[in-house]
Amino acid sequence: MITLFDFLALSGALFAIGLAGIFLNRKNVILLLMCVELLLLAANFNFIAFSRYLNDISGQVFVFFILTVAAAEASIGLAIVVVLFRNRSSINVDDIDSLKH
Amino acid sequence: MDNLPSFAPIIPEIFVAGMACFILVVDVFLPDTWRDVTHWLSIATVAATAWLTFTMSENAPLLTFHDMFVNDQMGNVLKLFVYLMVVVTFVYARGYLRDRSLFKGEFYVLGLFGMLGMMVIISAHNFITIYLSLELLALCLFAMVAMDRDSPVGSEAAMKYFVLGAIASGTLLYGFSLLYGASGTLDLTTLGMHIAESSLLNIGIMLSLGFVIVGLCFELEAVPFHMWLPDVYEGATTPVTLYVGTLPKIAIFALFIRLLVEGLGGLKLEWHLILTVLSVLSMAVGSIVALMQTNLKRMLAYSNISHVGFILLGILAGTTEGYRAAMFYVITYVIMAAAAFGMIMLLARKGFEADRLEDFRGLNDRSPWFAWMMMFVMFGMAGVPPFVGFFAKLYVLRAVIDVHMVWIAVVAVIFAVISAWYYLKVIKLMYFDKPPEDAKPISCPLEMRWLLSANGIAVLALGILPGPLMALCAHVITF
Amino acid sequence: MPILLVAIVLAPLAAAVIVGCGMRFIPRWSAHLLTVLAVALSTALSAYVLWQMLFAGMGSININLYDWGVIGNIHFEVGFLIDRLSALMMTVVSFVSLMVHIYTIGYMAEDPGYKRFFSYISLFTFSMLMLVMANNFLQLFIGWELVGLVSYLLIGFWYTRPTAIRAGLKAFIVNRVGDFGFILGIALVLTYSGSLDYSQVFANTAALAGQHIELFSGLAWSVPTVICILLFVGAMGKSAQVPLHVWLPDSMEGPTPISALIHAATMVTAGIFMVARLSPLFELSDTALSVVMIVGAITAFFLGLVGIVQNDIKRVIAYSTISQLGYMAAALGASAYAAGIFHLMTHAFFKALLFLGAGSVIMAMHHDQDMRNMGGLRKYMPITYYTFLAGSLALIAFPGFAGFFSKDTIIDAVHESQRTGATFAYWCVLLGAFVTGLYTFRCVFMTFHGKERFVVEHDPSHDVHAELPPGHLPHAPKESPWVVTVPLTLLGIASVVVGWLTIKPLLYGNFFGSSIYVASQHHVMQTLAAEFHGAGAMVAASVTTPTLWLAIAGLVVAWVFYIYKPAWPAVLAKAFNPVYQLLLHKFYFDEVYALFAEAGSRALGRIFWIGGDGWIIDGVFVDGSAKAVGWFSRVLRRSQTGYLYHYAFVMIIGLCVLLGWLLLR
Amino acid sequence: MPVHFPILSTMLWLPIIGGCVVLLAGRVWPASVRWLSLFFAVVVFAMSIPLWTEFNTQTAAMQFVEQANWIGAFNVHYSLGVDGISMPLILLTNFMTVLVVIAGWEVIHYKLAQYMASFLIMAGLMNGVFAAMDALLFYVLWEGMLIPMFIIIGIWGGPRRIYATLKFFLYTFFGSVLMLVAIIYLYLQAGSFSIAAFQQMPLGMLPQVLIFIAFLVAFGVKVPMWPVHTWLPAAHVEAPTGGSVILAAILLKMGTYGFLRFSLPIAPNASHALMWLMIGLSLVAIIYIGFVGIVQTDMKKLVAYSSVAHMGFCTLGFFIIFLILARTANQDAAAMGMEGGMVQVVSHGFISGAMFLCVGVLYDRLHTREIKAYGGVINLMPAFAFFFVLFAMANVALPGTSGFVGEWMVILAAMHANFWIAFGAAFTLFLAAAFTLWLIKRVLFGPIGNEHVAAMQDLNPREFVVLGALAVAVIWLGVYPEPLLHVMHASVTNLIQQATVSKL
Amino acid sequence: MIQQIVFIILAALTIGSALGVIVVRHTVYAALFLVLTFVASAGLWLLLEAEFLALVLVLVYVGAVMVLFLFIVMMLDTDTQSLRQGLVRYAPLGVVVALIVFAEIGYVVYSREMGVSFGTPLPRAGDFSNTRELGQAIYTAYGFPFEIAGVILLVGIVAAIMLTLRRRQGVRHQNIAKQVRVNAKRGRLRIVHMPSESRTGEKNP
Repeated sequence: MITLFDFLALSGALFAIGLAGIFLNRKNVILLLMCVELLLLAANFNFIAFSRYLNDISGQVFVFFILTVAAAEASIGLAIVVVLFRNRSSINVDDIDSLKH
Repeated sequence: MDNLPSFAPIIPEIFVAGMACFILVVDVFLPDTWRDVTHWLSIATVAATAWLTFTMSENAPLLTFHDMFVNDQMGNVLKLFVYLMVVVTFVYARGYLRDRSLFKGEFYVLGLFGMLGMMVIISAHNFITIYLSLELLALCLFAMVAMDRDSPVGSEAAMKYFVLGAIASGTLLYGFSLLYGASGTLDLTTLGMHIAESSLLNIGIMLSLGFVIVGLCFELEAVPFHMWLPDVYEGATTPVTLYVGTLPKIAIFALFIRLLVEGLGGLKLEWHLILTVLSVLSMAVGSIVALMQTNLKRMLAYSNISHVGFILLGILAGTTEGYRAAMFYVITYVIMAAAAFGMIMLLARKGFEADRLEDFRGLNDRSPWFAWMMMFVMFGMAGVPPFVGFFAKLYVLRAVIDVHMVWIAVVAVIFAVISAWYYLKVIKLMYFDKPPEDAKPISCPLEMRWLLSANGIAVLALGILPGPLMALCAHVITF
Repeated sequence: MPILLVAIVLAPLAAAVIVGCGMRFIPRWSAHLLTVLAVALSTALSAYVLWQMLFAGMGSININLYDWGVIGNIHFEVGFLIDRLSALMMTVVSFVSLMVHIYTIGYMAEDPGYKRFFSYISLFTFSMLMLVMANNFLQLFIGWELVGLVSYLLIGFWYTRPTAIRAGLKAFIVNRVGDFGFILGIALVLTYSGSLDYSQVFANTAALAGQHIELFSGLAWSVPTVICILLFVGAMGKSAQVPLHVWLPDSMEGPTPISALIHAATMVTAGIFMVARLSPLFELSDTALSVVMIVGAITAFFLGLVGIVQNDIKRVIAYSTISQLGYMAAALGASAYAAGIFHLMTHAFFKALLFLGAGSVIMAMHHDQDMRNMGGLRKYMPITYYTFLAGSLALIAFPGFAGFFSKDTIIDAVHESQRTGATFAYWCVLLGAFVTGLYTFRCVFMTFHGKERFVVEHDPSHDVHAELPPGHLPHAPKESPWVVTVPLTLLGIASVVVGWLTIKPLLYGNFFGSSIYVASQHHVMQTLAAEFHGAGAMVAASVTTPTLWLAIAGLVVAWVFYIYKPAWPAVLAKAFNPVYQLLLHKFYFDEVYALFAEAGSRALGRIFWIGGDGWIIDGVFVDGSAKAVGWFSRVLRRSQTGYLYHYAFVMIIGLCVLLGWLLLR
Repeated sequence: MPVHFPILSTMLWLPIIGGCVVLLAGRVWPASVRWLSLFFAVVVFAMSIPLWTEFNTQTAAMQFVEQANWIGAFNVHYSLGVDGISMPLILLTNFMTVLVVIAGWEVIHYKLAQYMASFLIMAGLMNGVFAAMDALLFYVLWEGMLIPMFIIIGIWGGPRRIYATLKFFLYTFFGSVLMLVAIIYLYLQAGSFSIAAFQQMPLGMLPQVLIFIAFLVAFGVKVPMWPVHTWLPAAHVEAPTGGSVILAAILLKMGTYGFLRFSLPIAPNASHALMWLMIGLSLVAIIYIGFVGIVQTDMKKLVAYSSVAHMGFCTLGFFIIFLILARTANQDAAAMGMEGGMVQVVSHGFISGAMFLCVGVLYDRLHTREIKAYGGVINLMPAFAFFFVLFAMANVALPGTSGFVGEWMVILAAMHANFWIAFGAAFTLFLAAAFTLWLIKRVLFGPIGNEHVAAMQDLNPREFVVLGALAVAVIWLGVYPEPLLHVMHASVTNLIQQATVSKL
Repeated sequence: MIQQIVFIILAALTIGSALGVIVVRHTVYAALFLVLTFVASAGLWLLLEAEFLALVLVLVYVGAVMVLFLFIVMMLDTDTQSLRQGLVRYAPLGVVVALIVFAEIGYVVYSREMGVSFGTPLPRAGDFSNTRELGQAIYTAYGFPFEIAGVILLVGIVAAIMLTLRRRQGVRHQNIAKQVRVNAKRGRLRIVHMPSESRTGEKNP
């Protein structure tokens, strides 16, 4: 029997992987955006699982909005990446350190 | 559908959304020389919104749209201050942006949408509304930070802000999802009731509390979730810094109240402790790191962090007086910060940012009046009476001492002394040093001069007569 | 009567203020005219008061002028207590002061600070009168300090001379050390008797006597003893008793009239006066009186010895003054207050005379004070010589001169005293007589007799005021003008007759009445009174006492060494070099003080300043904490690396810790 | 209480308004700045005289009371009033302000209007501090006063002024924020910020001790007491003459005033328990600083250190009362100690102000404060020398000057408590004499030091008036202190009453 | 039982490909792994009977957003360096942090108390349409958030345009109206008198 907690554990793993990815990756900014997507996916898993096991549709509604927002967010994120690349000719995370201390 | 929800409480939001779209369209067809139309139209919009909010305000809280939106007195007052600050930002920004060929409609449109986001945050009463409004605001802010497309630091700041903001919103969302699971609801009131009922301290709720607080504290810029702030302050153009760095605090304060007090009020004991730690950390890091900054905007960023520590003091007290104090602190802090950034914009010229501390050297020789204003602001931020910052600190200290946390009050005042040090450095530069040889006279639009003066004087006037504002805070926060 | 008394005090003050403040505007002659008139008025009125006391049967007067400060039952007042003791002192003080005023007209004639000088000495007269007329400790202290101030100003009168200003500073500070004890004594008086008014304090002596104070744990001291010793510490400062005498020889840097007025006749006797005035207190404590006697005796003998080797004419007289003050203190210690005051009076006359005579000599020598450059002056300035001689004879207690009566009485009194240390004191004062004879006549012989050791430059081209090497004079010494010689003569006459006239009433009559109290068991003066058969008889009896012969022996030795065989002193000095050096360096008091008090306190100050304030308080705590915060700031700043992954890492760590804490608690 | 002219509000606001007017005049009509400032200063001083003449010496109650609501949410009132303790200090403030304005007449060339305005504003704030009956009002004014002082030292100060001002500000700010915490605590206990309410409220021992320590830090820094005194020499050395004068004459007094108004009546048991600490610190200040004074080479530093030592007498006088009452139960002696301390407060205002003005006179001529640079000044400046010696004598507490009164009374009172305390206090007799006269000796006396000294001019009429006025004050207070004591007496008796009634 | 097997396969696929996202060498691979993660997740969502969202995930996310990602990756083409550089050095730390977070979440999951009691999911009725139910909720109770979401998308558009659309300086446009308006005699032709220049002047314009 698949229980709610199996899904929760799965989402927890996704979340952890997303977080680890964010600071493991030191080269490409776009990969950071992807890791953020993983985080959102983890949250979505939770919502859907709970929605299912609570027999409540609102969790799915939330996911619907999250997907919408994530799309918009991704577009802005990628736009920023483009701007960044134009300015610096690099999207290497190691290079983005002119603002510090 | 059987009946439509009441639209009355939400009229200001609708108006802003509509006007923002209208301005977006109008702006597209305006030639560059007519950009002032956008400017004044935006200001008129905000003014009209203020009028609407004012007329729509009712004493009793109104819930609408299936309890997703609440219109209450606290929200209205906070919104009015948001409007005020948005207008201030727009007025300050005009000359600055024009000098740098950034005087474009997008700034105003995004500013208005961001304002809409803040309005909705203030009124949000459901996790979905909270999340969406936060994202609305955040996306506007990301875009605004990156607005100066040709600035390498601007895009870098935007990138950092974006990534960290996305992590924070992911974390917040994860927290929301767990809360949803733990309570089966997305509504704050229901959640509050649920938590109050479940006498057992639920481990799942605890976990979700952790995620939620991380998300919230990121938005409020509390240590250790503050790392983006100095970079964004420094990287963004100054009007954007003003907008990004200070205004959202008003909205986030409302969010804190709604989420932590109304929703998770039953866990006061837990978040009280967490906020205590975060507050001390914020005050410490903010006060100490700001000392060695040479960039004024960066220094203000750290000063902001230390002020956040003080705002948290009011919230962590967990009493009505504490929330009032935090609200008073937020409002007055934003007023002071606006004046500080206004000063930077006042001194800036094309090709000269005036964001280094050095740039304030000898201001008293160049313009005694504005040196005065800056002095008011700096002493105000340092918490020296009779400026309003003092009363803000007094209010929060009172709140924590009231709950027998004298030790944290002592810690707070010690950090206040340390932070006074760097504010004094600014005053020292303005008054005790000679202006640089190549200092040019200050040139800026007249309306900005007047507004900035009013802003500076407000720092003093609110300090001499803090009563009305305090009474207002006391009037709107009654739980 | 009160107005009269106020006039006595205020006349010199008014003159001082007018002359002092109007210094730039008033003509030169008005300075001395005003002050002399004022002091003359004081003298006349004082004499009148004394006359009234002695012959018109006026009782003592105790009046309060105004409330200086009132705190509940504690009244600080300014007022006068006029009894025979104070009346006598007023007369002596104002008379000597008047003489000095007149003398100064001549002595300071050419000095640019002429008006200032008159202002000062008038102010001094005021202060001294305040002191002697006081009816309470506060006013006593006020006068006490004010005379100290004027003394300071006058020693440093020639303010361009580094030695003079240094001497002034030294005098003030050493006096302040004395005042340190004095004020503590006064404070104890207030504490234990609840008042500072003489009459009330004296009325309560019985209550005071039984009390004890625990200064060190477990060691109870009798309160009167502590009070009296502390008060006497004040007297030691002002009256130059060992070891606080060091300022007096140096004070000779001041103009000679000052040495006469302040540092011989009046101010230095304030301590003696004070002890006599407070005799009801001192009588309560045998211990304190023993201390007084022993200190006085040591001063009398040992500092007289120092006088033998000095070459500066004024310093010799200064050491003689210290020595004589020692005699007075010894008398007080023997409960022979009257003898002490009597010696005070006679000493005032003859010591003023000696100083003024010395001043006359110094004028003649063009302000050269070294006796080695003098000699044979007798023929140039006869009036000075004879008056000086009279003073010297009085000083060595030659029978018939004023000093004889007073000093002999003192020696007898000490001899009679049964107090602890009396035997030691007796030997000191007795041998002191020899020493006195020696140094006094050494001075007379070196100055007035023998070869002329000065050189008179007859070069008319030499400017009169030009600097000449020591011992070189622009023209031959000559007798001083009348303003100098008249006071000399008057004082000379006084030095001879005053003893004859006053010994009987003052010592053995009931002159002082109730103003001096002697406990019945301390009957020294009664014993002496029994042996007293008149002044003439005393003179006649003196040939049987060792005192006279010792004094004469001193005189003879002086003659031998300085007239008969002038080479011997050097030989002797060589033979007894350690002793000679010891005396020449005044028992090394100055050196020790310079090392411990001056250098020591500077070293301590530097330790406190640089070490305590600079390193510890500022360096470690104030700037140290600022530095620490700054260091933290720099370090924490580094944590803002600019790398996105570090920022994220901090956030995630925050999240982890937060979650962990929430779950584990 | 009859309706009367709001004299205390005038004292508070008129100088501030005057300051703003002067600032404005500096832009519009610079020539008028001096006279305008003098006008305001004199008017304020003249208007404060009724405080003295109309003062009822029979009562310890607050007089000339004004009351209005200020911050309703906090129950804060704008309430002003004076008693025998604060009234003389207000007069002192206004008197010194007049002198400072005159003293800055020709000396200040740079930003004159701002200079004058700073002093006027500060005068208003200081008047307010002494008149405030509400703790928050007190605190606001207390802190607000740091600002003009900060500006004064920083703009018109010497070469190391930055260090000095920062040190001054942060030191004092640190002290007072702790006081703020204590005040808030008291407010929460009492329900109002009224100082009178604080004084009447019962309080446990631990809170009392903590509150006392918080106040001690605030007031101790201001007084300044050893070991938190090191800001004072730095600030004095760098401050312009006027700044030093106000700093020494008034600012330090606020610390002692605070002890009387807050520490003693609010935390009497703690004051009693910690009296040895206070007495010890006072004695350390007197002796330790006395030695430090001896080795100073900078005139202002020397005077500054002497201030520290003299202020030790004030605190000694205040806290000796417990010991006196414990040992002898002699109320009068206790009152003597306290009044002695307060007379010392007033008199030190005159004397230290005068000393700094004298140093300023020298500085204006030679532009150095090094003692070594002088010598033989009396040859050229006899009138100045007269005043300098007079004030130096007052500084060493010579009878007949005001400096004597306080020290005399405190030493006499201390003897009632303990012989050794009086013994320690009496050290000042020769320590103060040593460093003050050493200064006089090196600066005034001796042959003319160098050619710079030889060119010095004697006092001009303006300086003469300033120093003369102070000389009159110093001598008047020394010869006849009774009027001042009389004014204080009722309040002091009441204060001792309050301080000795247990609040536990 | 089949459900469980499917779950295990899909879950493994999700986790594995998510790991792949963060460890692969090339950004394009990472994007493709992400696509795989989404697809596997969509499968899992189907298991949870969230059919509409599963479709949306594939259509919108994989179809649009991931393509956008890939597009940008290709466009910027910065993969000169391996993504794995430094990975090994920081991997232990990453693993530790990830494990901590996972342990914290897992601890809660393992404890199985979330506050409300979860029953087994109700079986759906035959005519149950996930899409209809969702649509009904969105357009009634969630109308307000829906409007906000719209605004967010608008902001996304505005921002993206603002950031990336640029009118380049120096680009030659043809403005017909302007061309027509030109007065050839006065506007186009200008007679200039030029003095003859030396050759050296030509070298250094």
